[in-house]
Amino acid sequence: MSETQPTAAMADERIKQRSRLREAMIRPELGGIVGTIAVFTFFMLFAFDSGMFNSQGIMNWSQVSAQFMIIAVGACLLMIAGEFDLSVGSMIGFAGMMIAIFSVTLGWPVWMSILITFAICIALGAVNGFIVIRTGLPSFIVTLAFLFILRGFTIYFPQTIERKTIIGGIKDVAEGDWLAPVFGGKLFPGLFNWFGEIGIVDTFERGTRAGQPVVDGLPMLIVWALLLVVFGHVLLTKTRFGNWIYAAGGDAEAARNSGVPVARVKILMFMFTAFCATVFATCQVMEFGSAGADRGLLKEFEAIIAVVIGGALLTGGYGSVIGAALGALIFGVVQQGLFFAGVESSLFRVFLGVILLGAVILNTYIRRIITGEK
Amino acid sequence: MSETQPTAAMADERIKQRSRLREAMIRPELGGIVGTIAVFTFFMLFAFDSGMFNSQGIMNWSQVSAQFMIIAVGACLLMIAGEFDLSVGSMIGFAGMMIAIFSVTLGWPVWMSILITFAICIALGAVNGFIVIRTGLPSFIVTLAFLFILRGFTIYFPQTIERKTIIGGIKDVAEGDWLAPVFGGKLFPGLFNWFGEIGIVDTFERGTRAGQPVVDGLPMLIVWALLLVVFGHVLLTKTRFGNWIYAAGGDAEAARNSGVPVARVKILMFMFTAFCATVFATCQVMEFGSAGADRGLLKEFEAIIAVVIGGALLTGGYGSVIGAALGALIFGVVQQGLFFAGVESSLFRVFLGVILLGAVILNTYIRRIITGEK
Amino acid sequence: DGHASQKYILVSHAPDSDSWWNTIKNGIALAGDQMGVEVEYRNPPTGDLADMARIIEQAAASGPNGIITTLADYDVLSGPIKDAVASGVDVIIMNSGTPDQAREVGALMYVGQPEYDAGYAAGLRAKGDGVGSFLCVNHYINSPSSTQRCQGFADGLGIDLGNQMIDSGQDPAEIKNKVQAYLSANPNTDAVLTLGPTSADPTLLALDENGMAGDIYFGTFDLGDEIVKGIKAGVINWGIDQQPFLQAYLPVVVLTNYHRYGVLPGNNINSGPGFVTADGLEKVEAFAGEYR
Amino acid sequence: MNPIIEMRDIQKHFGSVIALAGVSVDVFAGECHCLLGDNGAGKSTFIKTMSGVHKPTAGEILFEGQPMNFANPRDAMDAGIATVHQHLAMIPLMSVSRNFFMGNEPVRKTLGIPFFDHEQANDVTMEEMRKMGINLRGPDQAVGTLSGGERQTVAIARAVYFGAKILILDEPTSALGVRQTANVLATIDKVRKQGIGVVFITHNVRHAMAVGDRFTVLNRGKTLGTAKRGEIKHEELQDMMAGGQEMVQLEGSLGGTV
Amino acid sequence: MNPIIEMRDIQKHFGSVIALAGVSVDVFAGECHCLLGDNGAGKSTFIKTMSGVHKPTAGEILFEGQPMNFANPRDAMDAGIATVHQHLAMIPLMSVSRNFFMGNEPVRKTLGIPFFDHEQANDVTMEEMRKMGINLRGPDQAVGTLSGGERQTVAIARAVYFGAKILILDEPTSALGVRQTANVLATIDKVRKQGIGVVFITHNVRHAMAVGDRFTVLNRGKTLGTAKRGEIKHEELQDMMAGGQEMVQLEGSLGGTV
Ligand SMILES: Nc1ncnc2c1ncn2[C@@H]1O[C@H](COP(=O)(O)OP(=O)(O)OP(=O)(O)O)[C@@H](O)[C@H]1O
Ligand SMILES: Nc1ncnc2c1ncn2[C@@H]1O[C@H](COP(=O)(O)OP(=O)(O)OP(=O)(O)O)[C@@H](O)[C@H]1O
Ligand SMILES: [Mg+2]
Ligand SMILES: [Mg+2]
Repeated sequence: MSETQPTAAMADERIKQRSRLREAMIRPELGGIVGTIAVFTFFMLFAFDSGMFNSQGIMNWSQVSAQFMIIAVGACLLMIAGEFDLSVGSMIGFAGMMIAIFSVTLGWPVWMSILITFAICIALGAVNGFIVIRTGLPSFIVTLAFLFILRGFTIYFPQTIERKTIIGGIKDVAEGDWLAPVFGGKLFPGLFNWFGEIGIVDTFERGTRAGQPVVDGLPMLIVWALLLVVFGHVLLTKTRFGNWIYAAGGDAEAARNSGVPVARVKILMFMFTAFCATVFATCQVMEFGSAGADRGLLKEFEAIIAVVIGGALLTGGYGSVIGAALGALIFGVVQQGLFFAGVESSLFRVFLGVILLGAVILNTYIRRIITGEK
Repeated sequence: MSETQPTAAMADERIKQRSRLREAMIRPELGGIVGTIAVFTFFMLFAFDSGMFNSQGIMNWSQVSAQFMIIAVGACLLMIAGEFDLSVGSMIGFAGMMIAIFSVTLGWPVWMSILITFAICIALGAVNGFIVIRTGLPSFIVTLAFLFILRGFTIYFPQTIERKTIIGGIKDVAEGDWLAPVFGGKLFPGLFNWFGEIGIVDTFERGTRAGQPVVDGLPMLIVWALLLVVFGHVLLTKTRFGNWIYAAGGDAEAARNSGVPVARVKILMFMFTAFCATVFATCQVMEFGSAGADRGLLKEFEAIIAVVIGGALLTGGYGSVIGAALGALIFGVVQQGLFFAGVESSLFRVFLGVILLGAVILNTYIRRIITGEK
Repeated sequence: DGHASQKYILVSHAPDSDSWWNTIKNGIALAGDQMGVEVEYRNPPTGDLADMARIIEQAAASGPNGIITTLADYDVLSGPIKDAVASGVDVIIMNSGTPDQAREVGALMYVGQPEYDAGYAAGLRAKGDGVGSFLCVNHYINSPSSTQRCQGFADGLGIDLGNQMIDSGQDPAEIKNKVQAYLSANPNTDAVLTLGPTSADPTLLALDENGMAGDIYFGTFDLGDEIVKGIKAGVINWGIDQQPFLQAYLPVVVLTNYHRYGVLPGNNINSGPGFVTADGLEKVEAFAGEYR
Repeated sequence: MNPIIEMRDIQKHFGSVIALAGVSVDVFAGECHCLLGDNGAGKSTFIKTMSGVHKPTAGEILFEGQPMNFANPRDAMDAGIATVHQHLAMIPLMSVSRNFFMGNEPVRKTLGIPFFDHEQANDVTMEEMRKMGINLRGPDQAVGTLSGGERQTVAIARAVYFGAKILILDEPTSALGVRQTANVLATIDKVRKQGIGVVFITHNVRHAMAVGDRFTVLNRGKTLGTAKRGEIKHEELQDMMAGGQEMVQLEGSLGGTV
Repeated sequence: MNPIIEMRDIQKHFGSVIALAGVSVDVFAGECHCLLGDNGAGKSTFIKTMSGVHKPTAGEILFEGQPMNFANPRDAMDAGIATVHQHLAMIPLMSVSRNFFMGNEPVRKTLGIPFFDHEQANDVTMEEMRKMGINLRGPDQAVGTLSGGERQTVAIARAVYFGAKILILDEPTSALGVRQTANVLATIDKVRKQGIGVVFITHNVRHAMAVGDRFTVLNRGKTLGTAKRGEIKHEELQDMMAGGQEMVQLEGSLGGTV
């Protein structure tokens, strides 16, 4: 038999031609890109002179979007790996509270409190993952249980230890700590000062800080968000582990048979999600100086929504980190933009629902074209 | 060829023997039954003299359980049909608010307000279902969008119309209405009076109602719960439509190929879930006389939890209404029982999470035995 | 001597993550210790008032000597409370509701701060200070008492509430940025009103960041660590202290003495509104979030 | 004699894919009509338009001489077309008897309400499965506990039981062992003798030759023609199924065994 | 010559089901060892213990003479066992090239970090698929857009590419058309000639006879014995696969066509 068999020219005449442009446009992020353009166009038209696009306004929605991004990256990778984490919000509350209890109540050094909290939370993420893997239960149920359990402890601990459910004073104890600024600090204050001087950034006109630039540095929150997005994107698309994430979510059985360590991948992703939640919590605690038992409520849904708006498939195996980041951006811009535009704030939820639905329908259409799903 | 081919004695020697007792015990409701027994035993031991099992106490947890049951029946059938409804809680708030706005603000007759609300809510359920069917999106996302949209309107309408988020005075306008007692009334007052006289039920000691029984009738809430459970159970197990529900949830494609009208079944189940939510809301509004924008928060999860504790499969195709009802009972008894037992209230969520996890693991084990899943 | 046999249950309407109610918990705990009675705190986990009605029924069924409860919604709660009273349980209304409603449900007395009135008083005070427009940062818009506070403030100022109340949600970063967004879209706003520590703490930071701290008129309901610091720093003009400690502590004391010795004050007790300003802050500072 | 069903120039497009580019086939009562062809030739798509799963993009369906337009599988079933799909239409979590009657539940009226007649369903299921040579533990055994071959047999038994006029089998033997395959072929033979028209899809020329009366070969969405039993030889059929390409070469090295 | 792999008295129980009740099989380099047997005989279970998916309940595995204990499929792959499972190990949402290298991703280090070498992966995929006679639109085409036969071919191409010492194929031809089947059989032949041991599972005696060097028949979790090519006739093998039962009767009515 000859080594190279004649190629079976597969079904050429049976496939209608598709334009190159259309081919090029069809990518998982397309929904996110279209949505982002639409949202910015909308607010440019209807809220341009509300201050939404001056330096302060930009910083405003950037920070909100950055928050969403941090948890969206974790949720995105986990969702692509075929699982869900409904305990993200409770984990945020729990992590913040742990840092506060360790540093304020127990008086440990802040850096130690932060590191131990990271260790505890990542371990809890691993427990989540371990239960899901071992019992084969849907992660919806397992993490729903953790949603309740963690929130319960977040209320119970400070209540019994400190007799309060908001613990403040973290800024005081964090003074001079080497790790705290990594989460709560701002980068390049000098640069922004200079921006203020040359007029790129506005300066305060009244109040205690008149003359200073309105934006006096790049908050670490945004830096973390960007770092996590880049990390997640590279991990997913450029490494072998990324291929395993897709495989684990696409078909765990098939992946396992092909030698992908599915259990390890999924548990690691649960841990990464917990890591992201803890970054979120630590940034928040360091910025606001207090931890409350009600922090992080409903954040799990917001993360999932951002990821889904960004084109990921709820059932796993498909999605992109860039898309999720754009989803978070859309989410943040819409939320803040409605305030700038002066829309009755109780309608925000209605808008959110409608945008979610619209984005998902668009994404589904795009995905069907890409994957040839039926 | 002979008509009756010799039977291929299938693999008898390859199946280890299983005891008859074990066969008999293994049913979908088993998890619910075991849970119910465990929960009652527990509270009998630890909260017996707290008033939990006097007539007033029984009425208390019965009413809470009945509430859960009403939404659990809808959620159960929908889940078996392979879908989810996360908008149940918002639907409850929305329905109550509609009734209040129609009857109090607009001054329409109460019966008309109730009927129109039912029509609107069932139509919204159909919209939910229609979007899920037409777009092929996961119901998680579609109903999550409705969760936000409905809650948004529930806050927005009374806010703009009445400038408050709670509308009261429904009891006054419901006076003499023929439909209101169907949701807010009580059955057999005479019987309970007699119970009071012969001492089965305690009587009030003082005040305007001294001498009357503390439980003065069977609330319609409980009647609705029982009716819906019976209806759901019969529908699911005794009718052809019930078989279609199982089939639609087990494998929609296969069911469709076998001639089951899957789209119709699913949309009807979304409508039935909306119906149950509206019954819940109407009973609540008629009993308490007011509608608030915060009614029904998180009820979607409580319904799903009850159903899952009751042994249904989150991914559809498997479950039982009786199980869901027992799940609701367990949930109600645990919730109120923890209060009776005097447990620190912030720990309630921790217990809830642990019970949920335990129940689901037990049920999974049982289901694997029944269905021979791998 | 049988004194420890009294048992009192306090039922609140707050979701269990709401930090302000912590002072209440501490108040009854302390009163319970001091009086030698058993006290319990109950609340609906999500803040659903219908669930709260069931908790009152449950509390009544468990046969305590008295129930201390809020009257967050008269329609929902009056039935269960009347039933409790009729079944022989003494009731004191605290925190929300009005003295009239308390009498109507058959309660012994009312201890608290009527929300609308408190808002109204704050509004009058702000009007005296020259405020003509404001932003009300509502972090629990679902609950009626929050709206009453904002509405009262607007009425006190003599202006329409309109769009000046925002649904801020509970995430601090979102609250902070929403406040900033509102203020930059409406730069002529004279005053900010927050409804408790949850919204006040991020608002403080927002004002600090956008440079309006100390410049814009800032009033808040309910105290907390950061609020006290804000008052001290002159960023917050006043905090309305309804003294939740008293709302929890006094009813226990009153009920215990009533049940032991049959003595009862002849009138309702208004625990607030008391305006906390930069003067005399030390005690407040020491116990904010715990007993203040 | 007129054909029971006549499919005229059926076309079916899925988005940019042309699955069927005009296929005509008819089926007579009592015959076994074999549909053969390469992977992706369009066989499954074709029988799905026949059984109401897909609507043809163009073309006409005549059922007993009347133009028909099946809106969904129910319509086709009601008209008398029973189908065993390639990817089984069985639901693993449901019991055998519920699966057996799925979409065709027997009903007994009590108080005017049509209840699912479980007793009859169970009896029929046990009986029919016994006839096919499968002893169930009980009618409430879940399909998920059956082996692939057993499931296939349930699907066929069900189709035979309800298959009024036309029985469509899409690659029923592909996953079956020798004994089960013989069983299925015997069943086809039996059904055909009862006057039912059978459409039998297979990749195995021998299986086709064993029971087929006529053979239609599809290739890339088009018919290569229909032949009667005896008119065509094994090798010719084989060549046609493979599109006539380079079979010689392969045959050579593998000794005519495919 | 020693066998590459020797499975001794393998047992496997799933809960109350005894899937394998002691099966011994060995595979030599350069031979094609056919595993035959009825549905549910335990063929898939057996090769899954061989490829590290299941741990045997009892029994011993010797790989190149050394006792081996595969903890998971990775171990087996690393030892040189490549498997094409009956239910394909392909992920529809992923591109062909990602699927091709799933679990075996080529890596290129940049700054010491091992990155997935997409370029190499794409090139290899296109080349290997071309060799198997499949022209892809591109390496990033999703597997979901391929036909069943094409997917099967990707799976086999992948296994061949990575199949260092042993290649296991579980019913690779069951869903394939004539041409694709011929292709797969030719591939088996080619692989065997390269000195790789092939384990080939099929229900089709002819396919087995075409490429097999030895034939092991399983029946209800036990071996009925192993025969060399030429030692056993087509009919005998057929009888054994069906458990020797009543084949005569069926054969009669269907003309020896199964
Ligand atoms: N729902 C669909 N959407 C898009 N393309 C489809 C759909 N169904 C089938 N196709 C395409 O139509 C063509 C014919 O598919 P079909 O399943 O009818 O082939 P077949 O002859 O049954 O093949 P096999 O022998 O492998 O079962 C294939 O190219 C397939 O990918
Ligand atoms: N994971 C599992 N859990 C329980 N039983 C199983 C499992 N896997 C296989 N079995 C059972 O073990 C037996 C052998 O199954 P196996 O899949 O090995 O058969 P096979 O020879 O491959 O059959 P086929 O030719 O139909 O593919 C069957 O009775 C099957 O139901
Ligand atoms: Mg096919
Ligand atoms: Mg097999």
